[in-house]
Order: sequence, then structure tokens, then C-alpha cells
Amino acid sequence: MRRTGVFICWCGSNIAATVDIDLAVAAAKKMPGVVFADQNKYTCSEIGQEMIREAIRTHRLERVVVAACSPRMHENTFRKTVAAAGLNPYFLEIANIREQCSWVHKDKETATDKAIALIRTAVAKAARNEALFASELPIERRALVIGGGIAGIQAALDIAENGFVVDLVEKEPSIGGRMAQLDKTFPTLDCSACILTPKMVEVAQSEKITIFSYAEVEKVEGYVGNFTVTVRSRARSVDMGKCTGCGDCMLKCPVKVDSEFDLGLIKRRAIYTPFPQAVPNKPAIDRENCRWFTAGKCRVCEKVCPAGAIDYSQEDELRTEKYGAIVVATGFDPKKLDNYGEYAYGKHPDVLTSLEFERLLNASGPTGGKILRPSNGRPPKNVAFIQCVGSRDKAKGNPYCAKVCCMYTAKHAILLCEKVPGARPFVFYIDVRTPGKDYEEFYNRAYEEFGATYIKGNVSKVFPDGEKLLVRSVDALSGALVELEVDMVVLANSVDARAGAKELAQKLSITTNAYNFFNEAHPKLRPVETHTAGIFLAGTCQGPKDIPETVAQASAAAVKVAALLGKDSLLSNPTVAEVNEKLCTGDMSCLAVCPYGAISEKMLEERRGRETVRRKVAEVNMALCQGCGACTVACRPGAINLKGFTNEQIMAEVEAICL
Amino acid sequence: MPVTREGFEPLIVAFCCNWCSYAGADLAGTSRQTYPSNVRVIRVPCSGRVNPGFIIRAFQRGADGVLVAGCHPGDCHYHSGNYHARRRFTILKQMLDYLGIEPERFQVRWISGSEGAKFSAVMNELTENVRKLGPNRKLRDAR
Amino acid sequence: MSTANGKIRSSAAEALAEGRVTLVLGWRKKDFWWQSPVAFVESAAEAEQLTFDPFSVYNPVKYLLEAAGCHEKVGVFVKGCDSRGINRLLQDKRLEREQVLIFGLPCSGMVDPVKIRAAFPAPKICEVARDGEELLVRLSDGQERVQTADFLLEKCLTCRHPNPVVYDRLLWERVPVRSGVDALRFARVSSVAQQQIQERYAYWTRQFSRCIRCFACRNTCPACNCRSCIFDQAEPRWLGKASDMSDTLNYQITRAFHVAGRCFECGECERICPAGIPLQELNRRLIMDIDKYFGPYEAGLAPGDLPPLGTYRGEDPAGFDES
Amino acid sequence: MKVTADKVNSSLVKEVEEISGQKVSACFQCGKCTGGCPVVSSMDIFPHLVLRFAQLGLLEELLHSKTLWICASCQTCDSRCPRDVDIPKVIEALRLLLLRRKGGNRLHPANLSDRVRADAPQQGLVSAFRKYAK
Repeated sequence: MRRTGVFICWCGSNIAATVDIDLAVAAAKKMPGVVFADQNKYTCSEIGQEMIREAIRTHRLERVVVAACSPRMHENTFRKTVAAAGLNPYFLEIANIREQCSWVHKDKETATDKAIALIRTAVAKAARNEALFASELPIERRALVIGGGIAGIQAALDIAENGFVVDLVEKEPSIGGRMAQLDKTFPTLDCSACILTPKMVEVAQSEKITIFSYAEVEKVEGYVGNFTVTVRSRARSVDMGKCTGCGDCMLKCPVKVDSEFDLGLIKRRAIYTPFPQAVPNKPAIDRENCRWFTAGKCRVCEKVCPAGAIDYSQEDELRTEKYGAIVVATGFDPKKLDNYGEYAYGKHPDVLTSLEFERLLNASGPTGGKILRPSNGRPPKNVAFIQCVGSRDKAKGNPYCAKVCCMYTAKHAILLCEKVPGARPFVFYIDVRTPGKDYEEFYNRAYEEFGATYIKGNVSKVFPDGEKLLVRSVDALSGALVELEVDMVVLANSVDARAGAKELAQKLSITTNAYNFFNEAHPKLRPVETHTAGIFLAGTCQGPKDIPETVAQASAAAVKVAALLGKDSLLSNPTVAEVNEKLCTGDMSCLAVCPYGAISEKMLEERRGRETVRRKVAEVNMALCQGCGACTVACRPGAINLKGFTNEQIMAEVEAICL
Repeated sequence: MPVTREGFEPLIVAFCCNWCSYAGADLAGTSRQTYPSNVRVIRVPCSGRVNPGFIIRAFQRGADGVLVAGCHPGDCHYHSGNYHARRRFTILKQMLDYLGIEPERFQVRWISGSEGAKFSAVMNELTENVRKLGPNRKLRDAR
Repeated sequence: MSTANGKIRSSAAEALAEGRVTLVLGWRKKDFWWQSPVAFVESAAEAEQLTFDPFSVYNPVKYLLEAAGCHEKVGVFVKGCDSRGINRLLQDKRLEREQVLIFGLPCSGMVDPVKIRAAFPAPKICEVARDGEELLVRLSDGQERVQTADFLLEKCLTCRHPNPVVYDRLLWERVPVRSGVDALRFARVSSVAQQQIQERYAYWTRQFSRCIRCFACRNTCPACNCRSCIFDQAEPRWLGKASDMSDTLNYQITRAFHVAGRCFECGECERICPAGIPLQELNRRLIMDIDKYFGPYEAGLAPGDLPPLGTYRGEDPAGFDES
Repeated sequence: MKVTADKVNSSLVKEVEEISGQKVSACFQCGKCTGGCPVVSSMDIFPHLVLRFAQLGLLEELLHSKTLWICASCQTCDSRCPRDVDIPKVIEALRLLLLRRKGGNRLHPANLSDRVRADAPQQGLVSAFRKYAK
């Protein structure tokens, strides 16, 4: 039996009014192993803590039970107290006789009985407590940012600003992301490129940041402070060292394909940069379309390149690096409209998505910034903007609100009026949502100043009618049916998670919600962390949001990264799983239920008689294990145990609590 | 059973996960949502940590009702512990029922850290139901 | 001599003679007509002892745990049910596929000696042999022919996989699955489940009251393949030593739970139980619940799968009040 | 027309939901149903307003509306509704409410002779109740 001391707290009258403390102390003195029991008005006070330290010394206590408020309140306080007196902090147990006893029961007799039972339970557990030690883990002072949109750019810049080295991985040949595709930004109508490109250049010029464009994360291993990540850089077929970015190759390349950046509204070449301000401003050859790679002839780019930078023999490059922290900033995809035949998208050239319309507005876009109907190249007069296409639609789209459409549509309406004199925007909405600084005012301007007509009514169908488009709806407010002839329809299609988000989540062992947006660790209090320590989120990969929110989250993630990388070492949580190799069968049932990939197979060599035999057993990576204990139940022989909540401890608690 | 149930006070053992249900129990305390003192809580990190063996042992040693309380599905602090618990205890509960042991004595509930009122309501309900069932004699050992 | 015996003997002898295996697990006839226990054959000569008759019900798979440790490669004859035991061991990583040479024996069912004895109470039974669709019962005073189907074990009447699901060689033609198997499979479980709760309790405690905790059910079960069983551990003591109903229930509940989603219905637990406790009924109840709540699943078919209690789906229903 | 707490809490709304199996409260009046309805021009209460009226318990107005009898149950609205509300089912439920209400059950099971009750086919009985209930 361990020499146990019990300290029962009055908590003023909080406990003492409902629990007979004298009786409890007397009962505690009779519990197995208890050599000292006493009471205190406020055990958490300095006097109370000193009483504990003093008793540990004079009574040579080996275990300490404090019967007081919830362990969620003061467990750490009292762990420090016992540690100060030379005991292992995990020799402390708390009996929660306030929140779970005196505060919820009225009858003093039964409450006292229960308090005694809880103390008895804590004493029984404490007797089986073992010394636990947090181990120190080194930290790799380098961060990885996945995704080179505004979120990734901001996060990378802020981490670098804090003095840490950052690798920025971008799937496309250039960083910039969705924001680079936008024309102006609400509610200030700043030009998107004007505020984004300086940041892109800053990233390129930063000594701390390395851009890996045209690259993707292949494999992630390890844990907080010690991730090992393999990045695949796709063969660009252009020697980045030699290329000067003159662009001659792009002018001469004979192959034209739909530009992804301009959503197919114009063509790009097979050797290309996505857009003129690309960073790095060096092209890549799209091998799927390049004539040399598809037909085995051409090599025009090689001939015209003055720097001799074209290299058709390049291969994908795999690079493995260690990182202390990872920021995921992979952005979103605009919703595909396959389910929405009623809007005639794809059936009539003048039905556009918002992002396509955005490209029409943009000075470097396909029309040089003029709003022209794709069908006839003439400016439209009446334009219908349809909101919530695939959003707030649990039947065949996303049940959630895409958050940005109300505001960018107000912007589109304003820009339409500015660019096309006499044009008239009609906005079909379900609700207009404009929470945000200066947002409501901006929306107000769209109809007050610019004369946009807002109609509360989801468009039921768009009928192509010769040159025109007929839009059928109802104005739900007046009850009037709406039949509108327009020249252009703009669909505010919903925000989807990136295709491939699920796969990336699996690589990173982070979770996603039902719509493949990455889950934050807590929706309110840990909005940029994930459940996997050391991995943080920024931007729309976590859920729809606008640019200011994205940037704020990116900076927040960067601070979290900097705080992590700034530490000398990490202290691991000592209440982790532990394998008793003697009992372990090696069937790895534990591995199957471990959410952290903390369990692996290990080959054990042991002597059996004169022979050495090898057998498989489970092994726990203490840095990865978070201490949930799911493995302990999956393990039929009870070979894997959870320190701090061992089978022995919980069984002892059960036995004691039922007495 | 012909036992007089007058004055029978059941013992309820509740395994509460540290992150949701134990916090819910604490919240019941801070907001003074009373429930019978028959309920005694054992803190575990996660509902996925609760071994069916603990539950049987509680019944053996005289618990008249056992509750496992965890985070709501989707809210597990450890991603998936409560999902595993849900499978395990679905099986266990059906088995107890099949063996003729009143399934009402064994309950699994999802109680979040913000559901202090729910915690106390569940405890009231459980105590009342078990009180009606009378003492657990079927799994209890001889001691 | 039946061609079946000829085939298994020559297959075993050949594999042993060629040195492809150093041990073969099969069955041989023991002292009584109703006994064909597992045989361990280490030479081609010994292979002549092997027999496959209506009483080769014993599942040899559990012996592979030991055998595979001492021999580089072991030959094993398996019926449909036994073969699922191989997958059980593979899934549990207790065996590597290369360690065994599997001879698959499509099986049209094993005979229940109890039923034979009931049909022939008076005269001494000397031998029961299969003859086509019929059984030839040699008695001390003559012989009789009966329909095999009337004398099959309950587990064989409800068998969904009479043909081995994993093997290196199949020794003869596949046999058809018996018709009406699905309806019968859970018949016993359902009839108990329909009783009132007190009747169920009375039924099961009556059954379990005979349990002497000999652990034979555990020892024979290929799914109970832990190196060290929690029932044998002292700290914490998961199972008390007292022979009372409380600890018997504790044992039986825990045993059933440990094979939940892993039991492949070979029925060895029930066959071997000296007290005749219908353990397979409890196992089947768990299979029924797993099918109902987590989707149809049969253990021992795909060793690469995670068993139902090793995985989950977010949208799983709960078998309790989730409110 | 007036919205009152009594009307909003009316058990009839629950009845409509029960009969139709649809959640009336799910509708947020986007009007997509009305916009696409091929017979809307003959309706006095538009489809999206049928749902709104039901949400507010304005059932008397609905039960007296032409809309119930104009709706052709073509399901155009249902196929586009982002809230997954089967509006024709709701309208059918309103019709049923009206049908069931008219005159009460003239034929009550209790009034049937034992012989009829024992021998008459189930389906025949049910359709008889319906017929006479109108």
C-alpha cells in the first residue's frame, strides 16, 4: 500500500455546506493506505498548498488525494504542488466533490456518503498511479505551407517574418491561386492583382521562403516538430536556372488549349505561364498537350529559346525534407454545375459562372476588361445574377452558404453598371447576407446608387430564346411572377472543397467534414489548429470565407507555427499508450483503431529455450499518441495500456466506487 | 421480483469522457442542476477508453445501472473514439438484452461540455428508471 | 475405401515426400465410430492413417498456431468452415499465407453422432460411412441406410460456405450450398430472442449454470488466438475465480464480445463444450446484430478487411437511445 | 388574414406534415417552385406561399384556395427545390385534410356488423370508409 495523504477542501461553504467534512476526514483516515487526512478551507490557497507540501514531508506521503473542485479546474495547480514537495506530479489524484457532489446534491447525508465514495475511489486509483515523465522532443525549425494562394502566401510571409524557413508548395506553375483570377475586391473595389502581386513578389524575393511550384505533397510522415514530407515537383521541361522568363516560347508554341486560369474563355499554349504576372514567371510545358510529347515532333520552343532552357528530358523530382509544422492552405473549387440543367449553363454561351464573369471584368482577361457577350461580342444590357446556385441546397448541392456570393454579386452589379452604361443588373436572391465591415453599405450602394434590381426569388429556369435568355422566377415579396428577357446570366455557383482534399487529409491524418473541408480542432477556440498537433489551416480549405478572413486566418496560423517553432523542444503528453510486449499477440487490432497512426509493428527477438525467435508486436510512438485509449479496448489480451488511465487504475476505481 | 422497492436507492456508475461529458457534469455543477447522489462518475479520457470489462465489473460489484457518456458523434476530441464506442456498446447492449439482463440498466449517451442541463436530466431519468427496475441481482456477485 | 480418403492420403504423402511440407494436419479414425480427431502426420507412411469421414468435424486450424512455429511449412486439410479459420489467423497476423499448404475439401456436411444414437438406440453401432447421398450404418446385427440430410450437425445445416474459401488445391468438385440455409441460420437465436426477458435470463442462466469454466471453448476457438488471455491474468483480475453465475456471465459475455465480428461459425466452441452449452447461439446473436447495425459481414472471407469492431462509419446507427 | 400564436401552434400543421411526410418548416421561400410552375397563373396562392401559409398556420386560407385543385402534381417544383420539400405531397395532404374533414365518417367501423367486419376484404373496407367520409 502506498502512503497516501487525503486533503479535503471546504471551498469556503461551497463544499462544506453540503458535505460533512469532519465525517469525510474520519472516513478517509480508515481508507486503505491512508496515513494522513486533513481539511482546509481553501486548499488551492497558498496556505492550503503549503499544508500539502508539509504533510508530504512530515508523513513521507507517496500519493496525494485532493478532494475539492473538478480536476479540470485545479489538477495542474496541485500537480505542481506535489512536484514542489518532491513527488512525481502524476502521484496526485483529485476527487471532484464540488461540481459533481456538493453543487448538485442537496441532502447533506447522502452527499457526504457520495463524497466519501469519491474520495475512496481517488485513493484506490492513486495507489496504482505510477510516476510519469514528459519526454522532450526536438523541433525541426522549418515550416511547410501547402497551397500558394493568398492564404498560403500570407502564412509563408508571416512565418518568414518571424525568422523561420518556409517551403511553399503550389500545384500550378505559379502561385497566386484564386485571388489572382479576381478583378476587383469587395467592399473597397481594390484591384485584386494590385494588392496580391506585391505579396507574390515578396514571397519570391524572401530569403526564407522557397517556392516549389508545379509540385504536390506526396507523402507525410512523423509528428509535430518532426514531420517528414516528400514533395513531388512535376517535370516542368524548363530549366528554371536558365530560363529568363522572356516568353518567346509561349508566342511561338503552335499548340493552343483552353486556359485553366481563364476558365476556357481563351486559349493558352502548351508551354505557358498561367497569367502574365506569374511567380515564378517561368513557363512549364503541359506534356499532355505538347506536340513533342504527344506526337514526337515540333521542338519549336527549344529552337526559339535564347537561353537554351528547354529540357524535354526532365523528370519528376521527389524531395524529402523535415518540417516542424505544416500549414494547409489548399483553397476551394467553384462548384461544377452538372446538376443544374435548368440554368442552361453550357447550353447557351451567355450563361456564365461568377468566376467566368470575373475574368470578363479583368483588364488582363479574355476581353481586356470589357463585358461582352460570348455569343456575339456585344455588351449586354440586362444581366440576371442568380444567387445560391448549388448553395443552401440540400437536395442536390451544398446545404451550406458559400458566404461570398452576396458580396461579389453586389460588386458585379456595380462593376456592370460602371462598365456598361445603361446596363441593368437583376439579382435573384433567397436572402442577402452581408455581415462584415462596410459590407452592408456596399450592398446598399448596388441598388441605391447603381440601380440594381434585387428580386427575392430563386430562378426556376433559364430558357435560351434565340439571342436572348428568358428567366422565369417569382418575386416572393410582391407575389408577382417574373419573366425577364436578359442578355446574360451569371450563376453564383457554390464553393466546394478542392477535389483531392480528402486524399490530402488522409496523407496528413487530419479530418474533413462531410463536404471535404478540413476540420479545425475546435470551431470556436481552436479555429486554425487541426486535431493533429503541428498542422494548421488557413483559408477556404477549412470552409468558405472571403479574402479578409482568409488573410486573418493565415496570419493566425503563422503565429501558431512561429510559437511552435520558437520553442526549444516540445514536452510530450506522458499519458500515452504503452505496450506490454509479453502479452502482445501482434494482431495489430490496436493499430486499426488508432486515429493518429501512432502504432506500428515492431519485430521482437526473444529467447525461447536455446533458440532466438522473432515475433511481431505493437509499438507506440509517444510523440504521436494523444492518449485516447481506443487501442486499449481493441486489444483483447489487454496488452496495450494507457498510462494515467490504466486498466488496473480504472478497475480499482470501479471496485472502490461500488463499495 | 417480490422485493420491496420502498427505500431502494440504486447505485449508478457513470463513465464520462474527459472532454465532453465530464465537462458537462462539471457544468451541471456550476449551474446547480441537481440530480440524485446515486450517480458516481469515473473520469476516462474518451468513451472509446471504456472497456466492456469495466462495465461488467461495475455490475458485479453492485452497480444497479451503468452509463457511458461521450462526445456527440463527430465531436470526439480524438476524432473517432466515440464511433468505436458506439459500435462496441451497440453490440454489448444487444447481448445483455439477449441474455436476459435488463438493457435499461446499461445506457450510452452523448453529452457535450455545454449540456450541463442534459447531464442532470439524463442522471435523473436514469436513476428513476433503475429505481423502478429494482436492484441488479442478475450480474451481481455473491460478496 | 472411399476415393476421398485416397485423395487426401496421396496428396499428403506426396507433399511430405517431396519435402514441400514437414507436417500435415488432417483427421484419423480413433477408437470409436464417432471420433475422427485431428491427426498430425510427419511422413508419407503415416499419411495412410488419414481419413475424411462424416465425423471429421474437428477444426484443425487452431493447431497451426503451434505447428507453424515448429515447421517451416505445414500442410493442412480444410473444410469450408475450417478454411475461414485460416483467414481468421491471416487477418489476425498469426499466420503467414506462405507457411501453409492448404488442401481444400468441399464438404457436404458432418454427421451428428447424437442423432445417429437416437435413431439406433438398441444395437451397437460399429461404423457410419458416407455412401453417396446416404449414410451406411453398420450395426452389430446388420446394416441400414439412412438419408444423410436427416443426421447432419446443426452447424452444417446452416453452413453458407461448404466450399473452402482459401486453398492451394481443391481435392474434388465443389458442393452446392444447402437450400434454405439463410432462413435456418438465425432460427435458434430468433426463437430465444422472442421470449420475455425473464425467460431469456432463465434460459441462459440454466445453460450457463453448467459451465465449469474449463475454457475448452476458448482453447479450441481459432478466433481466440491471443498469446495471453485476459482471463488468465491476475492484475487486473478481469475474471474472478469464484464459480458463481456472476463470473460465468462475465466470462461468457467477454468471450462472446472478443469474437464479435471475428467468429466465422465453425461451431467448435459448442461442439467441444463438455456441458453442452449452446455457445454458437450467442455468437450468432452477435453476428445478427453486426449485420443489422453495421451491414452484412461474414468473418473469415477477406483477410485484408478490418473486422467490424476495428472500424466504423460516421453514419452508423446506434443500438441504444442516442438522444 | 392574421397570424396568431394559436394558428402557428395549430395541430393541423403537424397533421399536414404527418400526412405528407414533408417538413413544412424546411422551406425558406426562395420561390424556385413558383417560378417554374406551369400552372401558376391559375393559382390564387402560389406554391412558395402555400408553404409559408402552412408555416404560419394559415390553414383555413389554404383549404379554401383554388391552388389545391389547380396543382397538377407535375413535380417540376419538387425536382428543383433546394430544400428537398415535395410540394405536391404537401398540397395533396391539404386536399386530404379537406376530404377527411367533410361530413365526418358516415361509416364507422364500430357500426359494422361482426359478419361484415370478419368477412369483408380489408381493402374494400378502407375504400368504403374513404368514400363515405367525403
